[in-house]
Amino acid sequence: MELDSLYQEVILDHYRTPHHKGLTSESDIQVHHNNPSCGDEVTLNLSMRDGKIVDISWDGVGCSISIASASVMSDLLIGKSYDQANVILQAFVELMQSKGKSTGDEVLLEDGVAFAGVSKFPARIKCALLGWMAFKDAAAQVME
Amino acid sequence: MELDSLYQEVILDHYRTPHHKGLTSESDIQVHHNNPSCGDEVTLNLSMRDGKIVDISWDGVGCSISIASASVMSDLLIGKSYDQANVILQAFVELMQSKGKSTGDEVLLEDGVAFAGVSKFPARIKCALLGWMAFKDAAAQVME
Amino acid sequence: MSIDLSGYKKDFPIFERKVRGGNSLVYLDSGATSQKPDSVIEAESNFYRTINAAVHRGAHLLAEEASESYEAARSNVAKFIGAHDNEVVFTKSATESLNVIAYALGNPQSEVHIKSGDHIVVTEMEHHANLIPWQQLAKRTGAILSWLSFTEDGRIDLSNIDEIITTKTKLVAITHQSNVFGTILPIQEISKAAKAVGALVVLDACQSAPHFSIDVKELNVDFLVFSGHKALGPTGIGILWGKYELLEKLEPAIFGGSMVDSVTMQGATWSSAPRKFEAGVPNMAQAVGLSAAIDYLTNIGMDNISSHEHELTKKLLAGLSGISGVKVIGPLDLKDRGGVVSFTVEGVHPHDVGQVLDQYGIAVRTGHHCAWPLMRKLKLVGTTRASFHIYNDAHDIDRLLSGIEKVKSYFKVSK
Amino acid sequence: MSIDLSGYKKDFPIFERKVRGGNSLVYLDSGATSQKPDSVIEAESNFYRTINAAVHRGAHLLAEEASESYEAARSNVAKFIGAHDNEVVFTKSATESLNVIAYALGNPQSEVHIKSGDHIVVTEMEHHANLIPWQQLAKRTGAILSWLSFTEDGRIDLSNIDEIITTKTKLVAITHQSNVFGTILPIQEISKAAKAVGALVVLDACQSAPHFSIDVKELNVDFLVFSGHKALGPTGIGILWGKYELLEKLEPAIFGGSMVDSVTMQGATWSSAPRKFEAGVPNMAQAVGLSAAIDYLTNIGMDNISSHEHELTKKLLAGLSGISGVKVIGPLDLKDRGGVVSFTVEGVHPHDVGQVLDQYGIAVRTGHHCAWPLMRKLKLVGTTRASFHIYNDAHDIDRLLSGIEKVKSYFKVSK
Ligand SMILES: Cc1ncc(COP(=O)(O)O)c(C=O)c1O
Ligand SMILES: Cc1ncc(COP(=O)(O)O)c(C=O)c1O
Repeated sequence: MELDSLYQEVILDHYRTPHHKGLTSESDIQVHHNNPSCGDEVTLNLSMRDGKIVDISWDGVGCSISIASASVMSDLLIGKSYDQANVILQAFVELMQSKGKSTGDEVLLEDGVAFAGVSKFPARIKCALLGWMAFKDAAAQVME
Repeated sequence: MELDSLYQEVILDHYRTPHHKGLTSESDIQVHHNNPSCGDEVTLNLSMRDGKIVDISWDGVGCSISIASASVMSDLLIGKSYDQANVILQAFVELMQSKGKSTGDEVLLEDGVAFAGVSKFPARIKCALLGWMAFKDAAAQVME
Repeated sequence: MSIDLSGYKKDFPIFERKVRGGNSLVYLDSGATSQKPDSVIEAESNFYRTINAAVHRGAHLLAEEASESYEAARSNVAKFIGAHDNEVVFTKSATESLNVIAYALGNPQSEVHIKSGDHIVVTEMEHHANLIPWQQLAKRTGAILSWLSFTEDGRIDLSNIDEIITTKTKLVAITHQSNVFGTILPIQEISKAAKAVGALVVLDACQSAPHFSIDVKELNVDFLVFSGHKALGPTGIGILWGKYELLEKLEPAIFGGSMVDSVTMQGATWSSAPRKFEAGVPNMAQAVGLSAAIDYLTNIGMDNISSHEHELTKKLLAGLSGISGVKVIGPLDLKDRGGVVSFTVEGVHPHDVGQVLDQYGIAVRTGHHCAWPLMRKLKLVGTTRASFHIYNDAHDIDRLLSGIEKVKSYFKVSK
Repeated sequence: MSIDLSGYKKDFPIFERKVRGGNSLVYLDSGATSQKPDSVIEAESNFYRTINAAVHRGAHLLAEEASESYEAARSNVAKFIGAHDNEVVFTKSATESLNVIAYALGNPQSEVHIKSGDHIVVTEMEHHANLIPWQQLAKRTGAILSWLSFTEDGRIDLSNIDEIITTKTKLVAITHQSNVFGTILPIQEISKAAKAVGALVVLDACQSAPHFSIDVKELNVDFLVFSGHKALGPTGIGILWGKYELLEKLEPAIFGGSMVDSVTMQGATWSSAPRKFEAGVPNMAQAVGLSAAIDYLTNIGMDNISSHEHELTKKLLAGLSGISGVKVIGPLDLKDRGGVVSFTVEGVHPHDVGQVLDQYGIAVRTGHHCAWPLMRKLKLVGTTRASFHIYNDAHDIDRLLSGIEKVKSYFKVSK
């Protein structure tokens, strides 16, 4: 069923037990992003040291896609350098814009490739990007 | 030709040599009306004594229909009582709204019946009414 | 006693298409926008094909015919809501209508206007379109915005109406039917309270005018707005009704051609209502299309339409009550309730509910429904909403109900 | 060298009808509104028939498809004027576009706004739509309105531009092509003067965008507006283009759903441009129809269209110069001149000229053309105006010229 290409098992697993959810007390910056068309919200704490992402924690309300995506995003980016993180972010954004034509770079995106199917559902792309955009914003502010 | 029902000879005659055109110096009231959709304007002076219309004079720019109609209006109403004038005014307004179905009361309207054809041209009804509405406004203000 | 409107569905060409999964379309999103019958689509096309010209501007035949159709559309709308012709203003949408009223009332040149310290009253269940323009008006003028709240089951809370609507209140802006709860508000009661303190009443009839018969005089309001596109009409056309003597006291909000009495480089004066509120070449084909929609609606009969939707609502509420984990957000009884049913499915986000339903050809709306403050108060991220019009039937409800079961199983909701 | 566009007329269904006196239609009123080709009418109908749903709001397939078409229309308009997608705002008309800019620039919350004592510059040949909103803005803010005048033959008078556009000038609002004279204004020269003093430039492209190729970057302006209905598109759709960084600095003017970032009962914040300027369910079918019009125009080629209209203008000017008592109001030469020709017939009021022409099936516009200050300055009550689009041909000019002879004989003009 077409639906299964959207809701991959990996996504549903991350949705049920999201990683790095729950805000840790320490962070360099906290940002709050939302998706005004559906009301989803995410708050993200980011800690960086020497241009490296030391920790990401987040909390929020959202659909399976947005929760799972934030979970995968934090898994992927914690421990990476700012530059590496941007490469991964860029790869994920491109996957989302691929209209179902890309399967994603598994080496770079790991569990993130499970979101390939989202790109066929234009209304859900914003859900998948919510956590990532919060990270992008937070990191850019820290690096300033 | 359909056009001839609009531009009756009587109308063209009044247009070429309008009656009571040119403002006289004395009047109880002066009003200025215009037709914003085509820019036509009329200024009307009215003198009344004991509920009777003693004099109407007017000036303005406008199309054949509006000029001729102001001319006929002043011919008809000078010398009439306020009540008589209102009866004539009402008859003229009804003729204009008749969509070509009325020929008008010749006893009441005299030359005014020449405007019967105007009622078939919705965009021209306002032209035919311009002078009449100026009179109506002026008389109502005097009677107040 | 149910009314059979099944013959009308074939007038709506959209139902000939297939949607996701090769399914036929179950359209349950008329609260957002309604589908259009052929007669409406044709009316708009025919305007372009046969009489298209700028209204009120030309001496030629097309302009005459276009003007006549446009003004006939105005009369038709007026009749539909029990108003006079010259009280009906065409806008592009209910949203524009509300903003026009807010700008006009905020202009100190208007004979009636809102001043610093005046109170503007709304409800906590308003659509953003009937909330943000008043927030902005308050901001511009120094007026104070306050609001009536709602009860747990989604009805208006009038217990403290005397504290909210006071002698300081100059304007009360309320919705006729909540686009989230489906509740129909007691307008006469509220407008009576408003009139008692000399306040004006603005009614948002977006969710009422398309579904049941309304009369502006009976409702005892001063302004009323709705959108054509929710009433089987075209997009790009809205209605602003106001009492004539009030419209005459207001400055216009949008300025341009065809609304003036006179213009110099220094300033301008206005023609009478409704013309002064319709600057520019108007959305003529859309007005004519809306008129065809009104003909279509009144031919079926607004009472038949509301009975029909009442039956569907009853069936849906009964069906939902039988599914565990599903909670209706809004009244469970049928009293003063229209054909809008919001619900949540425990453990599944509305967006995911909608997505699974879409896979089965069922189109619903999910999210905050442009009533974010309401959602915040309910501590909900959103709801799933089913809303009806004449083309819906009992079979649609069955498909929705079985769709919800599929949602639950897809997301392994245990309850 | 004339371009043959005669094959296109058959795409416009309105020419199949007969008008007054059983005549075929000679439509010379495209300056007021243009006729529509089948492809535009069909695009709008097909939207309703196949994908009608509220854009940006639903998770269902129809909503996805409607959103995609609507955004594709935006891109198409952007390409048409050399802009970025997110700089194009859909409104209902050029009139609305201009009012939105005026409200946004008048809002002290906007990062860029007009203040008391600032100068706003227009020209004396503006359409009311590009005059009254600025008069009102000046009134609201305490700014001062001044204007550039025009020469006897209807060209802009730039002799005193340094006195009019000064360091106090914050905004210059001008038309690209006069809807009375047909003159094309030297926009780059004027915007250069405006930029030199740091003023913003608003361009009214109502009479240019539908007739020749334009590029917002080359023109060096900050805002540009036009109406769909004059560009072979539907009624009820207008364009507001603004530089993105400027749009981001402005507060919206119309408030409601789908334009927010967040909403509480106390206040709201906005999404980015263009969304924040499009409150409510937009005029979706009309945007899609306009996109089809743009496809139709670009398929013919804007340069071909302007050459075609140039030839017609040349023929008409030559023909009119041969009729005694007829005076062209506007340039007699063809330099920087579009397909709009105004004229007077000595001894006959324009309304009467138009009426006689109508009897012969010729539709022209008569009156002040919503440029009343211009008429007052010329001491004219109005003019008769012929204006072209692709469906006009040399035969139409012949019929107009012989029609004018009939006007003269009907009203017994001796000259
Ligand atoms: C030069 C000019 N500006 C503005 C407008 C206003 O356009 P609309 O009435 O479509 O808003 C027009 C047309 O009427 C025009 O010719
Ligand atoms: C209750 C209510 N008010 C106002 C609106 C705004 O209508 P529109 O978006 O057509 O302007 C809507 C619909 O979106 C609504 O449901």
